[in-house]
Amino acid sequence: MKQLQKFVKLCLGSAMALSMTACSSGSSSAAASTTQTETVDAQKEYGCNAINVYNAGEYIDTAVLSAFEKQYNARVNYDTFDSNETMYTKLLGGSSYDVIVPSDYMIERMISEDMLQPLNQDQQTNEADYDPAVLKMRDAYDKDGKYSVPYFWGSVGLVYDKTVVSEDDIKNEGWNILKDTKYKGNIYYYDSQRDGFMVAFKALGYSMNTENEDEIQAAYKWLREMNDTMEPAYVTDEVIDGMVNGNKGIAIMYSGDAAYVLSQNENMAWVEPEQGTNIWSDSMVIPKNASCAGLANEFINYMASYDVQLANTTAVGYTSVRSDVEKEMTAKDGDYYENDAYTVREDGKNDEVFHYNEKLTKALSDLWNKVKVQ
Amino acid sequence: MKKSRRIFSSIYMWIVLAFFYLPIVYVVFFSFNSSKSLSNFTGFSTKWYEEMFSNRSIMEAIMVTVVIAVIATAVSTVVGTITAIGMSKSKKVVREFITQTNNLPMLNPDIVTAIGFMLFFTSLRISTGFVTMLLAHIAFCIPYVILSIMPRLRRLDPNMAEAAMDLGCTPWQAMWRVIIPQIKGGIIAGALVAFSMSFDDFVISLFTTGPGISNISIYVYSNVKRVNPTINALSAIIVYVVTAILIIVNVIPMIRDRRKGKNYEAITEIR
Amino acid sequence: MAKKLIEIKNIVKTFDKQVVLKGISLDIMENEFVTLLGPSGCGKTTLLRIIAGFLDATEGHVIMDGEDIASIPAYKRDVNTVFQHYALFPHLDVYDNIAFGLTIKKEPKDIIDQKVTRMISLVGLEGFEHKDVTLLSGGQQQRVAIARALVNEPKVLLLDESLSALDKNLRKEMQLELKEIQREVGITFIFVTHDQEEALTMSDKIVIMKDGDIEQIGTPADVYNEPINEYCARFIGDSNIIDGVMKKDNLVSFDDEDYKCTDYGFAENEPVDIVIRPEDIDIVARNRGLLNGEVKSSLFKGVHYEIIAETSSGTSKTVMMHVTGEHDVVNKEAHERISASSFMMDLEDVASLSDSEVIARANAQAWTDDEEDVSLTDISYDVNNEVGVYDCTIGTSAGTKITIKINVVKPRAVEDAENEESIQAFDFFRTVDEIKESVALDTDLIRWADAYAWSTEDNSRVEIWDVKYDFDDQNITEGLYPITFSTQGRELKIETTDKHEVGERVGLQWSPEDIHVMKKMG
Amino acid sequence: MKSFAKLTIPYIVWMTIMIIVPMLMIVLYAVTVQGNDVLTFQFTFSNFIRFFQDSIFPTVLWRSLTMAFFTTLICIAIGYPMAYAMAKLKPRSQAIMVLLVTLPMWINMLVRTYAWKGILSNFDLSSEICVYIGMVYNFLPFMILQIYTSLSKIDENLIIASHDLGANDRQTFLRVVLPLSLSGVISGITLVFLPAVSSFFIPKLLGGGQYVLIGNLIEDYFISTGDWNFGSAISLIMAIIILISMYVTKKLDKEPPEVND
Repeated sequence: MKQLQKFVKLCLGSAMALSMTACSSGSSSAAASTTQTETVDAQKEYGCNAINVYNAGEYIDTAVLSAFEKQYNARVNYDTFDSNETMYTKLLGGSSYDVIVPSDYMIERMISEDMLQPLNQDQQTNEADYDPAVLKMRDAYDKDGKYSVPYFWGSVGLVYDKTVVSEDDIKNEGWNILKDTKYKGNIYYYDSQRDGFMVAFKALGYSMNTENEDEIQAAYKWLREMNDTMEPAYVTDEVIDGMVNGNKGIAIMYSGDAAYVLSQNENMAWVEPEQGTNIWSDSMVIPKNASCAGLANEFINYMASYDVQLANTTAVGYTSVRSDVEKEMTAKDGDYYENDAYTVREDGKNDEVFHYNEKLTKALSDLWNKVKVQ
Repeated sequence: MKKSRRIFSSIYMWIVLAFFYLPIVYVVFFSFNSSKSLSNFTGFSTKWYEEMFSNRSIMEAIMVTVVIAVIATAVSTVVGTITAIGMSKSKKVVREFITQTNNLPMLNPDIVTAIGFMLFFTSLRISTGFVTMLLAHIAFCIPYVILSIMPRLRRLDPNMAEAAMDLGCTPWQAMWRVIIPQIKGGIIAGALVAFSMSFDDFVISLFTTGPGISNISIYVYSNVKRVNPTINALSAIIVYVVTAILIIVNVIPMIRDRRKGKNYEAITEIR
Repeated sequence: MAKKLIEIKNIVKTFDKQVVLKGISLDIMENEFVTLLGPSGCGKTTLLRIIAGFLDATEGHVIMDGEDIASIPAYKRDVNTVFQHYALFPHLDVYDNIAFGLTIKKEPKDIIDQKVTRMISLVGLEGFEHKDVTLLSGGQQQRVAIARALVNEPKVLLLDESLSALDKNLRKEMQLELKEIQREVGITFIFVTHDQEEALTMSDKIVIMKDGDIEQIGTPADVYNEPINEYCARFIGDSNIIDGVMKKDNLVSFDDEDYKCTDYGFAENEPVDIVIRPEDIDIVARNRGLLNGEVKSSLFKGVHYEIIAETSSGTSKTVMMHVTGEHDVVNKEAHERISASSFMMDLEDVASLSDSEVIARANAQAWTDDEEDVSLTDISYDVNNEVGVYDCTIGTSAGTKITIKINVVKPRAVEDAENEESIQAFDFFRTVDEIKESVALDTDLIRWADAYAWSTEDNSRVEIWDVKYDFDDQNITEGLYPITFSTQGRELKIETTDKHEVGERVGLQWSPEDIHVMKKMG
Repeated sequence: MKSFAKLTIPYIVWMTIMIIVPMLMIVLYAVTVQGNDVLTFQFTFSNFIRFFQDSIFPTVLWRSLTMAFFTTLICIAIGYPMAYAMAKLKPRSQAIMVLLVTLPMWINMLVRTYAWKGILSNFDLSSEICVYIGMVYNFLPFMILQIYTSLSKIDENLIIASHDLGANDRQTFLRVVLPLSLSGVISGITLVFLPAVSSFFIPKLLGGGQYVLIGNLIEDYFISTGDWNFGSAISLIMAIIILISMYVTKKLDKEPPEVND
């Protein structure tokens, strides 16, 4: 079996070599800006030279990976997931990753289930540059960043086509516009139990961390009604191109994707309803069973660095966790100047951070499947 | 009247074929589009091909697909052949047991077979990845190999091996020199089926793969959420390769037949 | 005489420019059992299919009851077919197969039931009504096929090689039964076969076909006794067919002898074919018959013996076999032995002489003390393309060697002008052991002597029919032995109830009316 | 030939480990409580009860079955005439036709489905129709080839015999050709219905997230929700229903239905 693995690695290696040469001509600024850094030999330094990274889809400028590989003479196997739950299940299924990028509540859960290993703080050098708001959120689930380094943060809101949806309706109805039959068949609903229910809870004026059975049932009913009357399309990352092309009038989106959509299609507008929303952050952690923790720590620090954060936020539109990057992006000549969706709302009085709650999660996952099954 | 019916039926056939080839032609056509769009052809360009060849994930997915298909085909063909030969000389109970058990993965929906593997590997704490995917592929390929060899073995004179041994062959020689040459067609057919099953597999691969290992199907599945014209290029290349291979395999013998002067009118006839 | 039912007028059928029927005309009467007889490819099945309506004739007409039926599709014709492999519908049982045609015609259920039941009893399948047809025996399937066709009450029943799939006993039985059924239902049967026995047994009229043409039409007795040519004679019954010359009316000659006959009307000295049926020849004492012969074989056929007698010999050539003692060469160091014989060969073959040819002709072999074969690797000879004696050395890689002579000669063939044949063979050398070990001595002798016979007419190869020698191969000793190779002479087949031993010299006798003289074919 | 019989031993071992044990694992998971270790499992029927208690799950199951049923029906409706037309061609043209029908099957199913996504994005079709198009597209070749094989195996003489016995073209088709090709239709049904019931990437890719089938549900419980026990129970229920329907179909094959015209 070892032999076989070796053989396969050899094969993959040759394919990689082939593609690397082509990659190096990539246009990314990140690749360019990191070339001045000295190269490190990962094998010598950390005893291993390959890491498996598991991140959400559409969440990176892949050029930064090749740059990292070059700089550390290492290999990054990069996989993506649809949702935190998919990621969690995949880990349960025996997949071993070195770096994963879950959301706040999932990190809370993984810490409580003893699935993560502490970071080597000596290797983490970027904390000082982080947005204090992000660090405050982090401390709620991971005091002082023992296990995690933030990656992106943002909120959930509505992207709507100004030429299709009246601004008044949005302002007046907030989340409830998703049940406005005027827009029947014209809706993208985000296919995630957490976000899906969050919208319903907030529309009904409840907390998204509720454990109250009546409130959960009420939210479920809200969703069923929405589902039965509105014929929404349940999507995940498809929503990005869908809204860039203006296929539907309204979409529930993460602020980062929304920022990208707004930058591509000027008919699109962003709103975070007054009823409140979910403020979230995604962070990088290292699972207990990581096989190359040393390099993983290095990778996390690399991903938190100025150049890389700049490249990533430019490419995908999510809000950087670094104050300096965020400032640059929203400055007059920045990519997201006057882009409503880029700056995360910090003063919404109904806004909440989601916390892991086993009972709630379980109830929601079942109910969510039932909602989608029209 | 007969003539009009023939015209009608050939029109019908071409419509059905058009249905089959529409998406294939479409994807090949748009693989040369200069923009990302899948509905507007804005100009000819090969940039998606360039991008595809420089995309490491795609190249690795192709590599994984081919390597797994080749190994799975080789192993399942050898094991399947040996087992089929063994079965032909086994007691009925054993033969029935193997046949029935082999039917399971073929009759079961892929997804059931797939989760079976997944539960099995996780319960044994085997971390999923290339090896687990390969094992799963071998496991679902072998029944097809056996299935395509068994009928040939059944048609074989049961005394064939005995005759060979009577003439001084060891059992192994009898197998190599007498049985295998006669079931060669079945073995080749089995190997082809195994290869295409493995090459095209998605569901079982999805559930048994691990970090960093994707085959073409998984890559396509996890990358179709955004408009991604490199997938058009990848699809187009698969179309080219499959078409070329099938033409080589099928048309060359036909041309050879034609040279021998058989049925000149056949090809023109479908029109 | 019966009424004319079907008139076939000048039917021509071509497939892809290939003419399969060349203008067939034939009248078929009501209630007649007609057999179309001929080898496969003669067009008989094509003709049948044209009558059935499965094929359209390229030219000509099929007239039934005075009406041209060319435009009537198969399913509307008053004609039904029993197919070669019966073509029973595997998804229907016996009853439903038979009822098929009636159901199609939407006859009332009770009528169908009545008719089918009658048919089932006609063909003797009572109790099999609801059996799966695929599980029936060949004979039973045959009966279902006949019943299925007859139940529609056709005017004509066509049978396409319908008995060929049955085994011999069943076929005999079905022949009688078919004839019986035909008599009972009283309709016309057109039967296609390549089996002359079937044709003779059942038919009222036999139509012998060849290459898309009718050769002869007649009653079984007519075609048997008076075949119009060699082809018909061969097709009907076992015959002795001899090349001869018609000297004048009532006198025919073959093998240099004249014989009386009752035929006349040929030109003087016209070459003809002569038929003498085996059962018409009697065996009498030597010199008492019309000609003498020697019994070459005698086979017991149950009621009679089938005897082959040779009345004149073929072409022959005698050669000498030089039998020598042991001449193995022993190589003690290598523990090997080698043996080979000198041989003679035709000058014409020198050019194509190869190592393996030398080994074969010399019967060279080498073996170890343990009787393991050793390959012969070292063969040297220097044979010029002219008559002479040459040395040849054959050896193994271990150095074991033997030298033999290759005697290149100009062959002297024996030519027999009468038979238009030549034969040649060479003297040869063999050891006692080689002769003793031979499994098929006649074949080996032909090979060793390189015996070959051919027709001087067209140079085609003629089989060596006989190898004669006068030694006991198991107790042969060194010396010279003559061996005669000969081709086949005139042989006559005789059917007689008396037993005669092989080698017996006998006289053969027949009466002038037993000879039937036919015109030479095309 | 005892020595050859021994050749099956390695595969019997492998088969037990790689086919039987995984199947047993599904059963085991289906009847145990979530979160158990394999060795300390706690037996329960709650997963099955949960499935049938909530109308949602049977609804999805029913939807998948009807979807597969109609897909199969459409495949027969389109595939039969196609196979029939093919079988009527000259032998060489038949070979080319078979090649043309087979060729798309060699191209990765996902790739072909993905291609449809592009085409369908140009039209405003309901997600249900899109899923049907994808399903029929993917499974039609199987149906055509099965029916074609059974049609081309029919002895030409049977058709001639039928004409001979007075049946016209239509009657011959209904009473001889159709009943004899039924076995091909049946095996076509097996090859279409079975994967159609459990298909999950076609609805996912072409259904725009609006069309959930039982396969998607299983995928969801295994891949994202992570409730493998319930997922196993769903799979088991599906597998049993499929086996039953296969059994019924096979029975149909034995007794071809009466054809009335």
